[in-house]
Amino acid sequence: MSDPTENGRDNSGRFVKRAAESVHNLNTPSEDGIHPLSKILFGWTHRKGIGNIIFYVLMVLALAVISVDFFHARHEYLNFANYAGFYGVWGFVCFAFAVIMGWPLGHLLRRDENYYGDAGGPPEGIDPDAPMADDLPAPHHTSEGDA
Amino acid sequence: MPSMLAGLNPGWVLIIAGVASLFITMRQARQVVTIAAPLLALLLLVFAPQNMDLVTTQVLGLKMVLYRVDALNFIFSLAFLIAAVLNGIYALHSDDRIQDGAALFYAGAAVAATLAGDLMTLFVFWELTAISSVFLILRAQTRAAYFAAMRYLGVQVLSGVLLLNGLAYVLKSRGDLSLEAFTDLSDPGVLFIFIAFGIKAAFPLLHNWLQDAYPKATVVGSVVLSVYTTKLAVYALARMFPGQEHLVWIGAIMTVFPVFFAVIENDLRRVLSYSINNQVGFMVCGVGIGTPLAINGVAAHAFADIFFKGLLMMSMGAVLYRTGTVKASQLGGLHRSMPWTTLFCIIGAMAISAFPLFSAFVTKSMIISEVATAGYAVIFLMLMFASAGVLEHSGIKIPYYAFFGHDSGLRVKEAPFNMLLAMGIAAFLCIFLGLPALFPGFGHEWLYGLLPYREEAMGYSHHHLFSFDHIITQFQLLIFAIFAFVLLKRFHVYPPEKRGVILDSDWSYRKVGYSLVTWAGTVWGKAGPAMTAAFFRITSRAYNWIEAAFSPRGELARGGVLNGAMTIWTAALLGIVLLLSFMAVG
Amino acid sequence: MIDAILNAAPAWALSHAAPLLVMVPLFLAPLLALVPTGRIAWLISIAATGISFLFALILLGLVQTSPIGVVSYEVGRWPVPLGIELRVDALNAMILLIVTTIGLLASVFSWPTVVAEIPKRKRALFYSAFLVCFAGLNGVAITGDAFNLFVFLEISSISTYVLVALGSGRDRRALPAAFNYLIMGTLGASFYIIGIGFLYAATGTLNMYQISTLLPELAGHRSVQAGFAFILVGLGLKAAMWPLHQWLPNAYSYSPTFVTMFLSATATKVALYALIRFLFTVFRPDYGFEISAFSAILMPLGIAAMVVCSFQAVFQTDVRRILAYSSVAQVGYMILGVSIGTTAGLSAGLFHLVNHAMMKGALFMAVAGVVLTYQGTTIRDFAGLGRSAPWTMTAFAIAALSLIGVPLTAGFQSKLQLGFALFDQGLWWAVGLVVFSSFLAVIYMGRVLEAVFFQPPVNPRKTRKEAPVLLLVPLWILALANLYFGIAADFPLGLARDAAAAAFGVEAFR
Amino acid sequence: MNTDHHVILRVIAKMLIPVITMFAFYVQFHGDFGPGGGFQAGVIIAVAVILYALVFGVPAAMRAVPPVFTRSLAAVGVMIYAGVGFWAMLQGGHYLEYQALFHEPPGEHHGQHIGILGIELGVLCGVSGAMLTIFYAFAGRVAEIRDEDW
Repeated sequence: MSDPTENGRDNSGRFVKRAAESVHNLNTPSEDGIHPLSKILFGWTHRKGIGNIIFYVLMVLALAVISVDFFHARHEYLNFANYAGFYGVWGFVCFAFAVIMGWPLGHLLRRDENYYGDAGGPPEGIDPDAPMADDLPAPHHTSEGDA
Repeated sequence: MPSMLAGLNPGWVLIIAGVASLFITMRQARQVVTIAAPLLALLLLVFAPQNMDLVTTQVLGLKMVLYRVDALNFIFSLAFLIAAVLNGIYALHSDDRIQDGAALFYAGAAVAATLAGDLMTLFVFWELTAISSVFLILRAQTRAAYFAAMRYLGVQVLSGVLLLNGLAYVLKSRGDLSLEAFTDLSDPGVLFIFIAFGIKAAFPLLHNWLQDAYPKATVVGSVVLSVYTTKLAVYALARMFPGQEHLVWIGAIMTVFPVFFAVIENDLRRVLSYSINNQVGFMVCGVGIGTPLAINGVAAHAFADIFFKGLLMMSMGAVLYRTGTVKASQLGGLHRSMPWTTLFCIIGAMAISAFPLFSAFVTKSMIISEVATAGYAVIFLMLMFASAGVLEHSGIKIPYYAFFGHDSGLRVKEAPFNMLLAMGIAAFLCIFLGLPALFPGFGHEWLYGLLPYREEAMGYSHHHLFSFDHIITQFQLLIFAIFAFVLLKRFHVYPPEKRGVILDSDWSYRKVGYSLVTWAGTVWGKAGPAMTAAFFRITSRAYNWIEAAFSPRGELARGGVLNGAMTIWTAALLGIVLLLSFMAVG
Repeated sequence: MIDAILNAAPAWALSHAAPLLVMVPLFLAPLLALVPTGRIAWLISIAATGISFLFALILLGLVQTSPIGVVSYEVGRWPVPLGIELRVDALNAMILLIVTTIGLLASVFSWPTVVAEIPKRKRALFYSAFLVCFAGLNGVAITGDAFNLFVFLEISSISTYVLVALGSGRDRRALPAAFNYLIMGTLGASFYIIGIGFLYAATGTLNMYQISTLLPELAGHRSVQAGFAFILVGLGLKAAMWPLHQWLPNAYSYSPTFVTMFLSATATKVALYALIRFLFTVFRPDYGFEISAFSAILMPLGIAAMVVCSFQAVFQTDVRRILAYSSVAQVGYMILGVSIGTTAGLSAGLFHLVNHAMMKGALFMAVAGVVLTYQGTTIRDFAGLGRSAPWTMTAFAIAALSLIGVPLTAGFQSKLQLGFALFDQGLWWAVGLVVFSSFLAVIYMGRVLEAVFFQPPVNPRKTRKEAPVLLLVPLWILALANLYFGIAADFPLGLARDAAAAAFGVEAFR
Repeated sequence: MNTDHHVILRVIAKMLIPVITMFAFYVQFHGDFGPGGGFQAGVIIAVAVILYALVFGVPAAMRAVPPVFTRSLAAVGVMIYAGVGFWAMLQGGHYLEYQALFHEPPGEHHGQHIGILGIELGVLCGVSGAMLTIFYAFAGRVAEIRDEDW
């Protein structure tokens, strides 16, 4: 990249050029393959101890939204929904149940990837050189159409 | 608008464009067609007069209404057409005539089926969606996709055959094939139609073609597929079976069971396929309630779903396109290299999870509210469970495992610009549809204004939608569910993603059925040759006999017994006729 | 469209449509014997057939708008028992429309095939014979006089023998075929004229309508019955009713391709029309001898034709012979429909007649295109043509599917109607045989289509070469008509229903 | 050609042919109001030419009455016949309605007279032309098989 300041001295084009450059820089991944925009948008997720922060922030938020129920009565058609904390508790229980059921279900239902025998070689009449869905070696890296 | 254009069915425009683009070899021209045709169709639809039979024809004494717009099918076809535009943009990077043509044709057939004014027309385009969509799966050109496409085609054609069967019954008992809703499921014809619709809507145990086929389609293909077939079925159910109580239960079960499968599924496009199942469950449930507000909810939720599900599919497609895989176990940390995709995916995830200010919040709540109003306590709890489940698999699992979580070390390019553009527009719609009406007709009110029962929708919007209760309860549900995720992760109770396939109801025909066939084949292999030999002996003898009689060397060609003597035949025939005439009169 | 033509036509055209339809081509035919070159003759024959086509449309419109459904024209203004009456009702209006439409399409596409198959100095005469034949066929269909019908039948037949014999330039076997046809055709015509003699002896008139009004009192008369027998056999022979069809396969296989196309779509149809006219209008289907002829003669023969000739078609190796045997089988369908003896049956038979003209016309036209570009009519010659001549072969395939009776084609519609008519009379076994015969049609057309689309060309140097545009346009008109009338069958079905109603009952006829 | 044996034939034929032709025209015009007419007259004229061909040989006859002429004659005959019909039509009558030829009131028969004569003329031309064409076609045919192979 040539020195922008050299050409950018012209007072009319200067600002536009700077803006264009910054947009360009924002969309050009650095050497390590990390997109500059990602640093701005999601850089905070790499901070040390972010897990704890999220955990505690969520806990506080949860307590906050549920505490509302104790000061504010609802009038819903289904009576049980009016109990304080119903939505929160039900949401928590359901989520946890669905996830924890993943353990036994996983043992029960998970099979080898080639269980049905269709991940192997191609059948007759199909191009044997065509790539498998599973091991497409990022085939389009060199293709056109990259913005 | 000129009357000639008014009769032009938007679906047919897409079908013609689809056929045309099969033959357009120039890539730029085809790109223009794939974008311009849906836009033209959109214009035609928007300006089409409503509630009148625009194109009719008569086939074998059966009146077919080929094109009729009303409030219910308008919103569905509008969503289909907007989605067609987005799909066109999303597909711009690929130069594939068959894929472009099949996608347009498929979209067109779905729109034409939606705009059909009678069941026969619906059936015709119903079949066309099945036949055209299979190419989107086949174009992946893998062995797994080939078999999945064949299974998919089989199931879809089965649905068509059942539908046709039902139509024959209905035509006999009711005398017409109008779109008047059915009430009595005990009529065998109606039951056939119900099951036919059920297959396409992926009712429980009839659902597995969806998770089987969609993840194996091409990058663009699964985006296109996720839009049409199931929503067309939802439209058909809303049209023909509103208030059918069985649907409430079927829908509720549909929302619940995919949640468990989605948790353990490793293939993220397959997770989204389960998510389609789950969202369609909400709609089916709403159809079962059948009240105006519920039907509003169905239409609105289908509209919103097309875009947030499409958006999620697009983001996974982009990941597949860049990395070559969508296995959760192999992905992670992609936000470093694909921030835009990550951002759009998160927007889609928030929309599908029904965060306030996102689209599902303003659509799904109508259905759930009507369920509660109708007093279905268990159904209500199931839908709430499903809402938490949606958050789990689509809201958290998809973005977390693809873009965050454990860093897979993959450093790829950001998705192509056209993909980002399509995702951006879809993301815009996901947010726009969920916004409060800052001024009339803005945000969700725009969508509500298109619904079949506008006044009920507006009433709901004013009194309930953005009420404090509604928002706070939704936040309670969501925040506690997210908290549960964080908690489970923290204590390592969350099941890790593992490679492997998850058995589902397709196991019954892919494994048991296949084994049966193999077994039968072995038996046949032993008993067969003997029978075949006998059969061939008999047939060859028969063939020799027929050949001796009919072939150019045979008896008949030589003139039969009386060699070459057609004159004898003539005389004989004359004699017979004379004899008969004389005898008949006596 | 017919209304528009009626409005646009001048008064003289309306009042003289019936004689002009026949006389214009008959006047131009000798003129063609005088013109110097074949190309001019070709253009004149297009003009002549086109004019006849317009008059056929006018006549159809006049019949449809006429309160009694009949257009009558007394030649020379001689009153009926003395003079010849041209008499058009819904039945012959339909036949006239078919003959003139096919005639027009045939003469449009004929030029390239004539150039390839007919020696230069004979081309004008060839067209002359064609116009005579065309005029004769129209004359048969238009006249109301039984003897005049014989005259026109002979006019068309004799010119047909000539046309068939002219195929000798390509295949010498055309000469014996034409001679055989001549003997058989003359036999049929003689039988017919003998039958007319018997009727004349009994009734004292030659006008068909007058005969029909006089017959009820004479139904037990021996000479009426003898006349019936002779007419049935004579016209049956002309219509290629099994087993009197044996002139047809050779005549169709060896005549010039254009003649085959024209004859297959019109000649047997017109003879069948004459047969229907006698069976339903002159004689009445409630006479005892006719009922027994229907059930004991026509129905078994129709079914035998359907099955036997389909089997024979299965084993042929020459595409034109396959189609020729298939034609006899299709005549079997029509005879079967006629033999049911109800309006539904007759209209089904007539409907199949219309559709068969469309599909056989298209099939033989496509074959003509293949003969023109690739010289050869065996199935082996057709191998791989799907690639080298996709347009021709796609139209061929459409017409073939229609012949088989695939849904959404015209052939399906008429077989459906035939099935309904048979069911109404409880003849389910005949429906089964119709289906069986269609299955045989799948086999014999399937053999050709398989060769066309799935086999590699025998001669790999066969490059992409279509039939000329002049042939493709009429071919595709017929092929698309097969598709269009397969979906919207209202027009031909309405024609056939009106025609059946007109054939039945003296009231409708008068 | 050795013609010595046929002198009488040739002389007689030369005398007869004009008479035959004359008789043909008598039959033709007599046909208007008695037995006879165009068909018979046409046959008789053809007979005159055929006699000539039999006596003097087909090539000579073909020089005198060329095949092109006979063919055209046949065609013209048909056209004359049909033309009379069209003439009646042009005059506002039905096809072949003689009464309309000269717009006559009923009772007058000029049109009938001329009409039938015109028709008969057409028949004469047609029949004689066709007879001669057929005769030439058969007589002018060269055997494809040599005589000794019969």
